Amino acid sequence: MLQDYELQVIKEVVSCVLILGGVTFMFIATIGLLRFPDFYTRMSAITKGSSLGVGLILIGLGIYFNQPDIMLKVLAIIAFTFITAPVAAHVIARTAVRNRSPFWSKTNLKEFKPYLDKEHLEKVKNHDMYRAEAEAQVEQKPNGGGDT
Amino acid sequence: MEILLPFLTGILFSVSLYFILHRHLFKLILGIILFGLATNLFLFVVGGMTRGGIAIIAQGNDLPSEPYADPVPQALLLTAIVIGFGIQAFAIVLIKRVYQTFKSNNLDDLNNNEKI
Amino acid sequence: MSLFQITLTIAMAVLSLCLLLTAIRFAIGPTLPDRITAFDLIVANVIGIIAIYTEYSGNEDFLDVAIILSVFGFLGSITFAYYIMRINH
Amino acid sequence: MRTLIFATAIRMLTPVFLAFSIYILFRGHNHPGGGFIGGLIGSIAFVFHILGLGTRQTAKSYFSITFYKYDRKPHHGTIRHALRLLRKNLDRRKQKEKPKSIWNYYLLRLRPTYLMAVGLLVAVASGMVGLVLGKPFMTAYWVEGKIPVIGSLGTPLMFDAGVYLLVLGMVLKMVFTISKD
Amino acid sequence: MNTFYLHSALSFIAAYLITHRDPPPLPYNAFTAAFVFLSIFWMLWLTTYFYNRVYFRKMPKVIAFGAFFIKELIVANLKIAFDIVTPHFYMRPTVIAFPLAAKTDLEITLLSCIISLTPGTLSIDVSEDKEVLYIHALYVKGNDIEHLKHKIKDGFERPLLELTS
Amino acid sequence: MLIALTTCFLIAFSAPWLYKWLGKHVVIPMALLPFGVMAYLSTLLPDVLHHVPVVQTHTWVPSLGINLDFRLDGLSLLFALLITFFGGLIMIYAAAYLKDNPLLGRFYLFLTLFMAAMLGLVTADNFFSLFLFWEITSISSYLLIGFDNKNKTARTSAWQALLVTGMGGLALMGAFILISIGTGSYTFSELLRQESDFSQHAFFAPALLLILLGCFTKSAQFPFHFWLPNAMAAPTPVSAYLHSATMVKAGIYLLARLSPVFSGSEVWQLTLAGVGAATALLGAFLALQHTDMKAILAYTTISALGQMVAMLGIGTPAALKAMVVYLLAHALYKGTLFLVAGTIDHSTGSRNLNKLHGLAKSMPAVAIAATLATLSMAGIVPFLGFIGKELLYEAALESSFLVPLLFAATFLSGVAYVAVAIALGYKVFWKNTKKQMPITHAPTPKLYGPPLILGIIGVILGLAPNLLITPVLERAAQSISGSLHTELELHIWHGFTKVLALSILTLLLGLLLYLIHDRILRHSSKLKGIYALGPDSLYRRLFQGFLHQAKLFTSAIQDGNLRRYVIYIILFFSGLMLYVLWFKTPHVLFSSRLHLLQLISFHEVVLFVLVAAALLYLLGTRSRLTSIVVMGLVGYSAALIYILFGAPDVAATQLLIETLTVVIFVLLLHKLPAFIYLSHQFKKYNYIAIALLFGAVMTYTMLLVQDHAVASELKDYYGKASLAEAHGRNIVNVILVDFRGLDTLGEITVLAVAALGIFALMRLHPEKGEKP
Amino acid sequence: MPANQLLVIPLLLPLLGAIISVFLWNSIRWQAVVVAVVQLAFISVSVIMLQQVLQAGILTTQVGNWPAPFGISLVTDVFSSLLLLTTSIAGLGVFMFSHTALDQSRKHFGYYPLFLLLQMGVSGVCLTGDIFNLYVWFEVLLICCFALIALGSRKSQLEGALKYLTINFVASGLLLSGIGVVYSLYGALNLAELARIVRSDHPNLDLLLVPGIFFLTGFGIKAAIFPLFFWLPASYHAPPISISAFVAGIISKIGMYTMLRLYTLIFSIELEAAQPLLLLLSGLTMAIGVVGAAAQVDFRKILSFHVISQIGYMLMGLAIYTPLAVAGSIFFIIHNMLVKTNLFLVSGVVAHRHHSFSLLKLGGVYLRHPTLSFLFLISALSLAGLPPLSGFWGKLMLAKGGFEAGHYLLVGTSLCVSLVTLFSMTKIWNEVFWKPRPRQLKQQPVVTGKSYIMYLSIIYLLVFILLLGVSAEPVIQMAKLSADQLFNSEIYIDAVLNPERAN
Ligand code: NA
Ligand code: NA
Repeated sequence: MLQDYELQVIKEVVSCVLILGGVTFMFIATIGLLRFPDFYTRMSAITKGSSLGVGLILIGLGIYFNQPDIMLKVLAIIAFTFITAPVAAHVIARTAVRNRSPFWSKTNLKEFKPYLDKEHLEKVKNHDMYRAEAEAQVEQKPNGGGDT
Repeated sequence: MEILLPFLTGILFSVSLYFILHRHLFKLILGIILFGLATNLFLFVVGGMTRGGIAIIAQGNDLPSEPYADPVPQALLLTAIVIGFGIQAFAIVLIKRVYQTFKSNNLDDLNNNEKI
Repeated sequence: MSLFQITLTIAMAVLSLCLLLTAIRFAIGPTLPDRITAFDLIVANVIGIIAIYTEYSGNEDFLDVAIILSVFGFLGSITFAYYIMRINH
Repeated sequence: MRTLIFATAIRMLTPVFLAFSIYILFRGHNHPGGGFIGGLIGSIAFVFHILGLGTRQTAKSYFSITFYKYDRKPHHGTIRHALRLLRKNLDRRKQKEKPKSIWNYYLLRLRPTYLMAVGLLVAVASGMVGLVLGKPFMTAYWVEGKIPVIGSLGTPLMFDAGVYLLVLGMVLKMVFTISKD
Repeated sequence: MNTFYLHSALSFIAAYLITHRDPPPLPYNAFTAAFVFLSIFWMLWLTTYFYNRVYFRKMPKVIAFGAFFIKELIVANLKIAFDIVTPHFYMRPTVIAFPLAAKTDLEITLLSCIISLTPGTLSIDVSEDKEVLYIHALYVKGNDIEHLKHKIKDGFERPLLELTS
Repeated sequence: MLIALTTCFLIAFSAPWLYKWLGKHVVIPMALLPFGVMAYLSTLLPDVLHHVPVVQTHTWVPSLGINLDFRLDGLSLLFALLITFFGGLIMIYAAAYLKDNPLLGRFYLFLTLFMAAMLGLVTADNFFSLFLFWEITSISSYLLIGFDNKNKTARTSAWQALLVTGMGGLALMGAFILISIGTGSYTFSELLRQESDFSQHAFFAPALLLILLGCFTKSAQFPFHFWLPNAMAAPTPVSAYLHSATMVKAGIYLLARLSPVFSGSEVWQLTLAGVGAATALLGAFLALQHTDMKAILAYTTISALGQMVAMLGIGTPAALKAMVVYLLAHALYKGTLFLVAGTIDHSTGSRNLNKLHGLAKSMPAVAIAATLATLSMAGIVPFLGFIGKELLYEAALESSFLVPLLFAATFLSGVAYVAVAIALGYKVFWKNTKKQMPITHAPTPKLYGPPLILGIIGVILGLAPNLLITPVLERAAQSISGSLHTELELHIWHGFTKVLALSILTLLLGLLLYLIHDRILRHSSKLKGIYALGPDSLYRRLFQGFLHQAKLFTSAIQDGNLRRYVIYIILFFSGLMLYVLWFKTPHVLFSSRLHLLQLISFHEVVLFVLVAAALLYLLGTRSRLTSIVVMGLVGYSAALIYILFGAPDVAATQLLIETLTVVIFVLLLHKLPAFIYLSHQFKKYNYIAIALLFGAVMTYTMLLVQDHAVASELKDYYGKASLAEAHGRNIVNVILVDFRGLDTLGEITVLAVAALGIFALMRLHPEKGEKP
Repeated sequence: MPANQLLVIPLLLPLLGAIISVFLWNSIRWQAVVVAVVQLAFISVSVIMLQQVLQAGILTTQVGNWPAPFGISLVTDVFSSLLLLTTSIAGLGVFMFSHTALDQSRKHFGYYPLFLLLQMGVSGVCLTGDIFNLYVWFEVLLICCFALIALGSRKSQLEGALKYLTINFVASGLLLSGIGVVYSLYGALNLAELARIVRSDHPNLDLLLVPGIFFLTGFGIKAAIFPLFFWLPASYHAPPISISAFVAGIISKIGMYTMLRLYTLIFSIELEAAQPLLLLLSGLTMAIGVVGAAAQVDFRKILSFHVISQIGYMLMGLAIYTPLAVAGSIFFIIHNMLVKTNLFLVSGVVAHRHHSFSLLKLGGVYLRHPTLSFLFLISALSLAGLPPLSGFWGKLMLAKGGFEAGHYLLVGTSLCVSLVTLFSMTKIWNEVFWKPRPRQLKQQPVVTGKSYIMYLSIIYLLVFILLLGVSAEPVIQMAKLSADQLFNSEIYIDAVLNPERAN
């Protein structure tokens, strides 16, 4: 009996630690999302932060329940998250580039130039330039106009 | 949430109706979808809300463990959601065809049928 | 209230807060990809909340929804990406 | 949207998603899930496929079967002809043919509309079982014994399978229609 | 790959058979799962010993690679977390053009996914000729792009290629 | 009776085919029919004369008390004989009149149909079978008036006649319903048996008024007389038959039929007498204003009808006698004159009194017929018209009320008739015989035969009134008065009485009037201003005004503005609901829900804030894509709510559906035109108010219902039966596929249809020149 | 097979037919064969069912063999059997018409399966004994209508479909909410069970008006009563006649059927409170309907607006709420289904030959197509309620019921409305049939091809209309029987909840 009780306590403590860890990562990722200067850096921050966070929470959960089918589900979720998150990140990042989302002004784009040139995306270089252009566009359309 | 949800649903109804009353076709479709959602929530709210208890009989039991959520509104809701989906999908496509055909997204341009 | 319960409550609260903060990013944008990313994070947050809630209620069946969400949560991003690509080319 | 990474990932994942959807379908009677959710998952798998690889590719990979055939030559006996056909169609499907091959082929397309009809038919048929046996429409009949994962087998499960097929067909029909435009 | 599917399927069936006895001979927990998995692994190894051992050679490597990856994941995550919570940004974002040794679509995809998953790096796109992978990296030590490329090459690409070959 | 009617209807409907088959010989069966029926009726004559009404009953719709009851008494028989006899003559006449018209078959169809209906009308005992035939006469009259359908006047006149008489028909229907409710009887015979009871009934007065309305419209009484002159657009045989001899007398018939029931009422007496007299005067006056022969005849007909109505109003035995005799006399001479007018029109192409003269030479037979008829009309001895007029004078003078008016009406119209008769009989045929009118077609026997016969009958009856017709007329008068004591004896010579003096005076004044007729006509145009206030122009204005207002009204409420429709609906719903919530149901006890506040946890508040914020954001955003993402967000939040309250299946479905909706949206939107922002602009604040009202009503309803929610029996049952009987642990799913599988079947059908619909919507493009 | 099993056939028959026609997607000829077979079978089943109901009283079956308040009940009484029979008769007529009149392209895009599924929806609404199931069948019916109204994607069709969809979607939302309220307050969905509950001393009886308003609005929209009818004139004239004939002829009455069913069964106890409202609504509905019709100059639009005014008549029976008046409503529904369908078909033939629906562009039909003219005339006069045609009987019963109950004003209105109906019908006759063809259109040739089947469909329906008028007695008796059954809800409750005792 005592052993069971101890096992329970250990499980709870491990689970707590993992969950809190996971939540912390999630939280930090969220702050990153708010704080980071451009789309790409935000993307970088959250893809991992959230994946890791969710993973930790789920593992904590799996350990707490300690049942094979729940473990299986947990593994499935983690697997799916870890497969889908990078793919999604890639797709969105690629889209953002093609959509001429601005890079942070401090970004080093030297090696990216051939790509941008080839795809006729020369205008995407850094934030400041983009902003100037965007403002110019806004001036052309005084009524705002929404998206396409 | 039991007390918040009626208000939330009410807001949803208001917003959806406001959109339905908008002359932009796109807003109309948004309104329709939101109205469906609001209706579903209405059904859910009045159907009785039970925290946590799920209407699934656990392995080894013969009866669901009390308290459990009333499965009937859930089943009705599921059906309603699906039906709503069918209709909304149709509505979206319809709006797209209206756009294409009338070359306008202004609802006020659609008043030819009633002209005498 | 046991330690575990407290942990769960805290976790729930923090995740909810994350939800709100993410919503702020969503609101300020500035570009559509930003919003989509925020949306992705919201999905991840929801998965987390469901996980916590599963423990909270002790009912494993909620996890199934989390699985579904983990599989298809990114369909939204993909679709929007698809859309942006289609209109640009 | 031609992106290699996404396309490859989706190509790998689609069977997994489909398997997952069938799993959800069958466990629906005892856990969250069922025909509708399963069908949606299955159809969303195809939606991914369509987004990643295009409608045509999806239709080619999942909704058409190529049958190979050739006109029987005089010196080929009937049995030989049949055997060759069988072998080609079963075993050597992927073998590339030389330019002036005797083989030609026809495509058998599985239209989502038919999928819907089949789904509806299965659902109705599950209900008709009761009717045929003299009980009211949709009276459930169960097979004795249990099967792993699925649990008991019975007409309600068949009904759910019908729902699954219909939903699959419906979403596919819709998405094919929309995305081809 | 096929062996892996076989392995997994057998493991599931065994686990199912074991856990659905009444009373179950083994308790429901992670240890049982690991036990079953390893036993099936062992049995498979026995049966295929004489003609196909690739899978069994790779399996430890996969595990090692996984461990390395998890370590990277946590460490780098902490690094970013630090950057997030501290007021000043230490990052120096750079887009690097990573020359791919991986050739097949599957390899490229796996590599890019792993790179994306690792904090600090994000694969943006593959060039049309599948030669270059463009990676957005947050931290490039001393602006030494080559160093980063080597790190990716040695840490991720090579082990991955070993596994898939 | 039924057999006779059925035969009539059958022959009527086969007329077009008969015409196709027999060509112009179609007249033979068509004319044989009425004469055959007349013969059949004659066989019933002895019974009727012996006060044994012929009664037949055929069950039709007994559950509403409506049966095909026939009862042939004196009144009915008189009318029936008139109808069949005239019918036969008109059939023959029409064959010549419409010789070259390819639609002769249809003409016979309508005419025979009318005749059958008229026969049914006068023989029906059941209110509703009478009503049935009444309406058929209206419709066949409509079709006959508009027979010359290329002529716009014919069309509008037909329409007018139909609408006016249709209105009367509906009034009649209301009256019959009231009577049947009030008395429980459905037949006249039944009603007559209990007249005294009904007069005390609350429905007596309304039924009376409705009956009057019905009859006045049908019989062209003031102020509904205007349709009759317009109806002269019909071919002349039709005018002769319907608008002088038969249909317009249907109203008289019904008034006579119901006279025993209502005649005790003063309203009845005064209204009939007053309206009748007014109509008589008006008709006579207007007859003098026209030169078109048919118009003149129409107005004199109106006048005569007025006289008959007035007689019914007086209601004394003398008046009733006068009425029946005058009815017959009028039918004979007016029928003749119409036919004569038709023949003249047919032969000369003109009906204008001022253009016609001296036709006696070119059409002597017609001239004789016309002369006989006009003499009868003028009330000259020994024509039946004379007897009728005398009786009228007598009755008017003996009336117990309104004597001056009644007398004036009878006398003055008598004077006018004389003038008209001279104009028609003398001026057209005998004046200026030297200067012959050119005629295009010489009248054939079919054209002059019928009027001649009618005219001669008028003389014969005048000469020997008691010989043939008196018994029938007497029975008729008895039917009207309801007592067997009304006896009738007709004499051509009463001796030198006051009435005779009046008759002579009438003739003299009539001659005088004829002499100044031209002068009257010259001044008649000055009356146009008065006509503009008349009922005819009132009808036109009403008609146009109604159409105009209808158009305005409809365009105002059904203006194509979808938003307005939605607003109507929402206001209707919200208004009713507010009323109910405020006045009819217990109110929400907010104090009792305070404990619920404790249950709210942080994440729920966050969820609330999130959704609310998302909705607000949605209101503000102008980007289409962002809207969709926000929608997805709201949907996902809803799913989270479902999870928090134990509905994982619903949550999963919601998630998947939301995702798919987004996919559909996005797949469709990329080819749309640019997103132009359209603000609400107009009435934005109204919309906001309505939306808020609706939301508030729904919220309050939810709170109220939450307060009163009960535990459901279904939940327990499903909980128990799910595993034990339905072999499933997921109760929701078991409900979906087993307990309530039919819902799911319907639901998947919806999906299938949606897919098919979407497919058709996207792929099927409108064709050019497609079929409607 | 026991008689009770018959109940599911009207659902299965069209459904299976639709499935088979989807399998035969590429061959519309075979689809037509399938539809024809289904229609004939449907009529026979309806006849048998009516017979059974007349003999054995209310028939019920429990879908899935679950006992009454728990499973879904299918119930049929005289009213619903009668309605199904009428629907099936009209269905065959419309099918025959569409066989020649509808263009091939629409048939290639699923006209037949949609038509069948629409019929399935109608059957479902008529047969179900469960309030949520009712909602489901209504949605089936609606989505079929959406699809059919939009089928072909002409401008007016799209516009009509959008309006139809939006407003009916709102209606469905309100209905669904109402169902939620009902379930929450009374814990039941089965109509018989609900009827039993509202007749017991349930604590929530004073809240019955709340769901009552939801249903009044929801079904009021579907039935197109004032002021909720606006979608109808916006959409019913838009699609090809083969579609609008069925939609306008049948579907709007289905909403009325539901109102009659629900308000006699469940909300009868609150009807006293609602009666003034219902009287007002019925009067306004009929009046505004005819006024709208009077304003129109388009054949189909006139007919569409008349649909509304006749809905007013049907509502009148419910508002008066005496057995005779309700029987009148029932008779009127049956009459109107056939007549309205037929008139639409006539307008279709006219337009087929003369290329227009506008009264201004039509004319001369009387001389060119006498048969058609008389076919129209009889239907039109029947609609205007001239005896002995079918419209008269319904009008008579309603008027009598109204007078008996003392609603003189309403009856007066109804009679005036009937006059305006006559006006409209004769307006069409004057303009389309009598008036010579407008001169500027003379060069446009009139289609003279032989289309026997179109005529046949009209004559076929007309036979029933004439029968309904000339030998109205059996139908009136059945209508009265239906009304009796509606008024004695105990029979219904017993038949569903205690099938043993009821037999
Ligand atoms: Na399910
Ligand atoms: Na089951």
